[in-house]
Amino acid sequence: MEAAVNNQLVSIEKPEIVAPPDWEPVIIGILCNWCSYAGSDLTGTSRIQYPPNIRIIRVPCSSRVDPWFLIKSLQTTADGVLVSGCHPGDCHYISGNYYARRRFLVTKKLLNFVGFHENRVQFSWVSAAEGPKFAKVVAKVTEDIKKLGPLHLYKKENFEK
Amino acid sequence: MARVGVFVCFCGANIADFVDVPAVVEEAKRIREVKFAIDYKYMCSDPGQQQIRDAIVQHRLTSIVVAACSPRMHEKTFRKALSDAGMNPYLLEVANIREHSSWVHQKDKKAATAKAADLVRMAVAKSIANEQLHEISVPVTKRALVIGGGIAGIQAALDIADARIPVVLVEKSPSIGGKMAQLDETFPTLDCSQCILTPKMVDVASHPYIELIPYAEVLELDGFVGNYKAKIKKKASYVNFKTCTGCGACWQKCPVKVPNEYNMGIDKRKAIYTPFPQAVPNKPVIDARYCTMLTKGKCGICSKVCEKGSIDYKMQDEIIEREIGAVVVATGYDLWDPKPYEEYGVGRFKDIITSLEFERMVSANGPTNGVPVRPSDGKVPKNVVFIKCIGSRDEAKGIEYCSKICCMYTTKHTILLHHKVHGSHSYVFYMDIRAAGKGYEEFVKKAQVDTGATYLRGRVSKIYKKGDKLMVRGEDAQIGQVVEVEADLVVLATAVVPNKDNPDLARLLGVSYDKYGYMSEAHPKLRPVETAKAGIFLAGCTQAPKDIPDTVAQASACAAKVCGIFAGDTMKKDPMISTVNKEFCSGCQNCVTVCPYGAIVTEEVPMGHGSKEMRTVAKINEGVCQGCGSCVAVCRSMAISLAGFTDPQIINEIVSI
Amino acid sequence: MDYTNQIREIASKLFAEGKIDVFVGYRMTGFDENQVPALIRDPNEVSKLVFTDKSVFNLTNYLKQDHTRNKRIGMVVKGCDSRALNLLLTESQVKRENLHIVGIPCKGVVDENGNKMQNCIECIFPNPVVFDEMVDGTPTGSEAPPYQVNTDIQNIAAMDLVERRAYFEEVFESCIRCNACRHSCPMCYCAKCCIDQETSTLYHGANTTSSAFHALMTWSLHLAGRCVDCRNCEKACPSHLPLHLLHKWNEQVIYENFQEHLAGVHEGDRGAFYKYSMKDPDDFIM
Amino acid sequence: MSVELFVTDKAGLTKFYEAIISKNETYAPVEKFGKYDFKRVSSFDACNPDAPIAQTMSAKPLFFPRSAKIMKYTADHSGTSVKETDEDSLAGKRVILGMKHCDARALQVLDKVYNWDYIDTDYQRRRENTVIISARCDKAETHCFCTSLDYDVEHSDAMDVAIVNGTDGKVFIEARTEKGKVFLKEMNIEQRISNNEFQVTDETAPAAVKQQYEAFAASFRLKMDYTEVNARLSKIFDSPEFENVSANCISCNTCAFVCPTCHCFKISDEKVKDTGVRYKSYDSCNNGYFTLMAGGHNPRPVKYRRWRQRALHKFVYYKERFGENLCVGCGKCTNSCPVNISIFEVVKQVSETVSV
Repeated sequence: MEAAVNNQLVSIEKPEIVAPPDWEPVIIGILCNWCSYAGSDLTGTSRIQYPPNIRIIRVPCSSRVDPWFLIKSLQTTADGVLVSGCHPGDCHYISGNYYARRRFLVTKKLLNFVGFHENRVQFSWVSAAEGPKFAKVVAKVTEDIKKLGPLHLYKKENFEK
Repeated sequence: MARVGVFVCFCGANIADFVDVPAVVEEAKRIREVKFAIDYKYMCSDPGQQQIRDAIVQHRLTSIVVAACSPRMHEKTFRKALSDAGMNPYLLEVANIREHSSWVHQKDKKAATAKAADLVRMAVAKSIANEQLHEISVPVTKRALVIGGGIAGIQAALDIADARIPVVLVEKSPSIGGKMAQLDETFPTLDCSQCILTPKMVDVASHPYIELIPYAEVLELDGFVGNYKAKIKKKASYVNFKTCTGCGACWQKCPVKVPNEYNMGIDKRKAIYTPFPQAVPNKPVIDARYCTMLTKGKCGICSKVCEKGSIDYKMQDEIIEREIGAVVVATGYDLWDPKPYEEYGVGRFKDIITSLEFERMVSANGPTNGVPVRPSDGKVPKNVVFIKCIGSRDEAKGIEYCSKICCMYTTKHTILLHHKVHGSHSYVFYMDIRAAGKGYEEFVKKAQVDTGATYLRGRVSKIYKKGDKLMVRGEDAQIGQVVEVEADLVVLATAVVPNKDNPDLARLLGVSYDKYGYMSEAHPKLRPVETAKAGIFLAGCTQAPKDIPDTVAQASACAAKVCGIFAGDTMKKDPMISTVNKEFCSGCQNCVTVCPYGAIVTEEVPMGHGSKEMRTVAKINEGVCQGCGSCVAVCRSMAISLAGFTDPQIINEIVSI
Repeated sequence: MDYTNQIREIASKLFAEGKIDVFVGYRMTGFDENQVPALIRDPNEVSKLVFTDKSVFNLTNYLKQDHTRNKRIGMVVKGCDSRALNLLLTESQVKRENLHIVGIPCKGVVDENGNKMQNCIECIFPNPVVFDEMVDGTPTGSEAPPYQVNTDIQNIAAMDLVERRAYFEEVFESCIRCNACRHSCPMCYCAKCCIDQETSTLYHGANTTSSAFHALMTWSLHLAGRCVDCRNCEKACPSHLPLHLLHKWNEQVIYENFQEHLAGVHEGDRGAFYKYSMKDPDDFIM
Repeated sequence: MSVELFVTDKAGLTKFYEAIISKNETYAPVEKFGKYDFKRVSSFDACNPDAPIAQTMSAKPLFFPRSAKIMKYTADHSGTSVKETDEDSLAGKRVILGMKHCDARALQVLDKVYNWDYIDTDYQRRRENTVIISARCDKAETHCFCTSLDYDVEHSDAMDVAIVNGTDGKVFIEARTEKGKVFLKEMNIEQRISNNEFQVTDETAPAAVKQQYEAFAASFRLKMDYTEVNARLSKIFDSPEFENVSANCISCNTCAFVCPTCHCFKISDEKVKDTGVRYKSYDSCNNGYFTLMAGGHNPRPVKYRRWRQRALHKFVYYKERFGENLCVGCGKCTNSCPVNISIFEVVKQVSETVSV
């Protein structure tokens, strides 16, 4: 499905929803404290630039991320979510990211099953040393979400944002 | 009703150049709960902190948001400021508007400002759900367990014991001393290894605060920092150490001869033996694999010659328990088996030996009385080829890392050869000479001059036999030619690998280990002696290859860490850990399954108020919990919450963007 | 499939031997051909028990009720029920010593129209995986067929994104948030369900499409790797929502990606989310 | 000749329905996942006014929505300000087709509570602006017991226009209320008569309608005198029988959510950023947390007490206060119950433990 029809940005899941001309996606980034948050700090200290759509939430470990954070994010404020943790084997808490990985896969597939584009929720492993990678990941996620268009997840019925 | 104070930092120009700081303050003031908002040039400076302290008092604030650099930078600073103003330090939230906004969106001030305002709003929302937290104190058992009686274990045990803290030192073999006891002289000073080690071994044995348990293994370690319980298996020695005087009559008369591990199998020992003459404790043990009395029920000579009647063939393994507050792991290293180097003829040619075999031969108390000999014919070698990096830095056959000590000990060996065999000549094949260390480079330079050894930079491609000599063919990269050296003896500087028991031990201790089997430190730079499991520390080659000075330094560092834990009667701990709401807990114990630290146990509570019926619920062990939150995410009933990262806090952040 | 006589015999025997306080089985409604669960406490009422292919409801649901807790229970289980029971045992919700499990070599049960239920057609474990005694002796155990992808799932997965979104939007819109699905599910035993812990931001109980989406998604993720496909939830849903789609999809994802067994087949197996493998798929992560 | 009673045939009725749908905001049963729910319809083909009672949700949500926004609020530095909610989408003039007489009757029962104490103006407006067109059932379903209850099913004025199937394919259309009369006029009944779509009835018509009712009344499986039940139930608050009859219940709440007379609700907020919405949504007394108080005390912690409350509220307390049973005998709860608990049977079983 083409997201942009006649230069109008529409929601890929609900083409009847058209984005306002100045629409900018909101992306929630949930980062683990020890690797990805440190990595994102390094991106900052290295002055590597990335798109400003991401809003970062710090958690101790990717295993702290309950799938319903993602659901709640999509349901309320976000057009997309990025969760990032330590590389497999590098978890500060030994095994947290392995548990998280399983949950993420199932959550992603389930959301896709009920009609959300698979790029709405994305995951990455970013170590504390991978400042440049973090910038790349954010740029990719932002670009993906921009292509997907706004996510009006039933929230229109409740709020005039 | 929450009263939040917001403090936005310019960070000089770092933030202010790319984020409209006053606009962020204005935006913050629009939030209902924000009762005070201000900006300042350097919030972390003392006047900046003073503003926070003043505002807390003046505006009766209930939580504080500082919008500045990363919380990883100054969270502690600002927490302290809160504390100083009489506020619970955990009511602070930091909005990271420098690393996450001003520094990464330098081309778009409008977007960076909007994002900074959002980050502040999120921090405010989170802080509203913050709770007052208090440091946790955990009682500690002031006794340390040191696993491994090599130089690392000895040093750690002595340092801890000198601080008048009881130490339990467990050693796998019959005597402490470890690899260092096998060495002849040590680089770069060439002191005699035994001379500097054995006094320390004796100190261990006689120290009133050290309980030495030789010939034993740790079977289990339960509990958490300050409160471990260790199960230790004392292997049956068949000799009553209490009555044995160490006279040596038994091993002198014992008829069974077996290869001597201490001398790398070059000579024989008896089935009842002390590993080496200076062993501590200097009491023999019976090697049950070989003793004919134990295997076939025939012999019994040692029992007959023992005047004290100390021999007990019916002795069983004994399991003892000790309560422990902290653990130092010092299990040391092994040497890599060079078998994969088939092209060198390893295994086929007797005159190719390892460096530790050479070390034993040149050792004054060694099997050849300090003179190196060819294993094939017992002749004293003249031309000796030393090949470095056997296994090290070799991804194809061995391991990727540099073993760190081989350059230095090979240099030492050339000197020892030079001293012991007149007219001898050393050839050293090397990749690089890595002599970083105090006095090391000088040592190498001096040795090269003094011994006149030939250093050939290049890999050996083949060794073959020519008569009774070995022909070593290799490349001299500096002249770019293939060279062949006629050798009487070839010494392989084999790589350092972790003790083969390391992975098993790491698992039972609950410590992670890397792909080679070295135990993993908590942080490679800043926490090199701690493990991720609180109260367990690493000394020596159990963590990575090290030379003796580094090992001793790390062992002393471990001792300092252990003494730190034991400095008070209780231990302070970060309060950001999980807690269980018993009312909601349904006792499914999924949290118990996923906890990487075994920090969750179960307890029985009444069904309801005053009910006699009991139900099982989870209970977090405060001392063990490290606050990862794995349990929180698998708790379907939302009965577990992680202080500092509770569901309301995170959801508040999500819905406030 | 009619095991009425055997079940009555077993129940009488258990009461006579004093092994149980309550026997959980099925009885006729008294007004039509359908059956209702029967909690028999009086040995004289054993004659009310029946078991036919109309014995649909998964009785393990009753193990979480007040009046069965800490009682000695005799219970009739089919294959799927026994898997639920296995999980409940693993998750320490029932005490094994309090249970006397009567296994049924199940040949499949039928819906209101008399058609064999779809989950029974696709069932791999018709015989109980945990039991104390079987009616009809120990199962002869024909080879279980390999895992079968649910046809409904295939149909939905074949739709394009927009169609799927529209389909599920109707599902979430038709949900009336009565939570009958949760209450009828034997695996939902929490002291207080997370979606009942209402605050203005966490969960909220209003019956909007959005909250139904939230509740159903959370619920199905909590059951991922734990759903035994008994379809109690669908039978309870007053809006007749196709709730099994969510569970079967998760089951399929878990089976394909983690090679995990179906829920409750092995004792001590808590399900896919409570363990991990180094070899789990990693390619979806940047 | 009655001006309120007309006769037509199936085709005439369909045309009448089509006309209603095209001219009015119309709600009718629409099928989704095998279950009918009342939805706004724009064509006759999309709906089924004859949807079977067992597969149809109550029309109650059109008056008492499953979730109603009761207010919006904004909380910022200037304090908390309450805003008007959206316009009530159910307040306009509208017509409901295919509502059964029991469902319609339920609204009359609910009127009592909504007009007592606090007057719910939203509910009232919705009631006033709605014309209910109801087709009388021809045959009772398995769990129906409306005729056993204390209201006149035959002459019920709960619907504004009643439609009764006669013999020989005749369909009688009768205005039961003033609103109904006005509505029929608005729907150009005169012109339909002159078009010969509708005929004015003769004096045999009332008898035909009565005959249909008698046949209907005779088809009931369940019959019981509820005046007697009311009296008996009022005496047995402490009956241990409640524990027995509720043993099967799995507290799933379905019965309350599908009941056309249940009207318990809870209040919940949803807040995003600084804007919030407050909802009033259905709740069920079978829910263990229904009576949980903020202090932690729960007066009905066990199932049978909640069950007793439900039964007694329906047949004792409401009757005492408002003179009506809080039950219309539609059988929706029994149809939806996953363990086939029949409220009729349960009440019968409990009440039989005492004599009058």
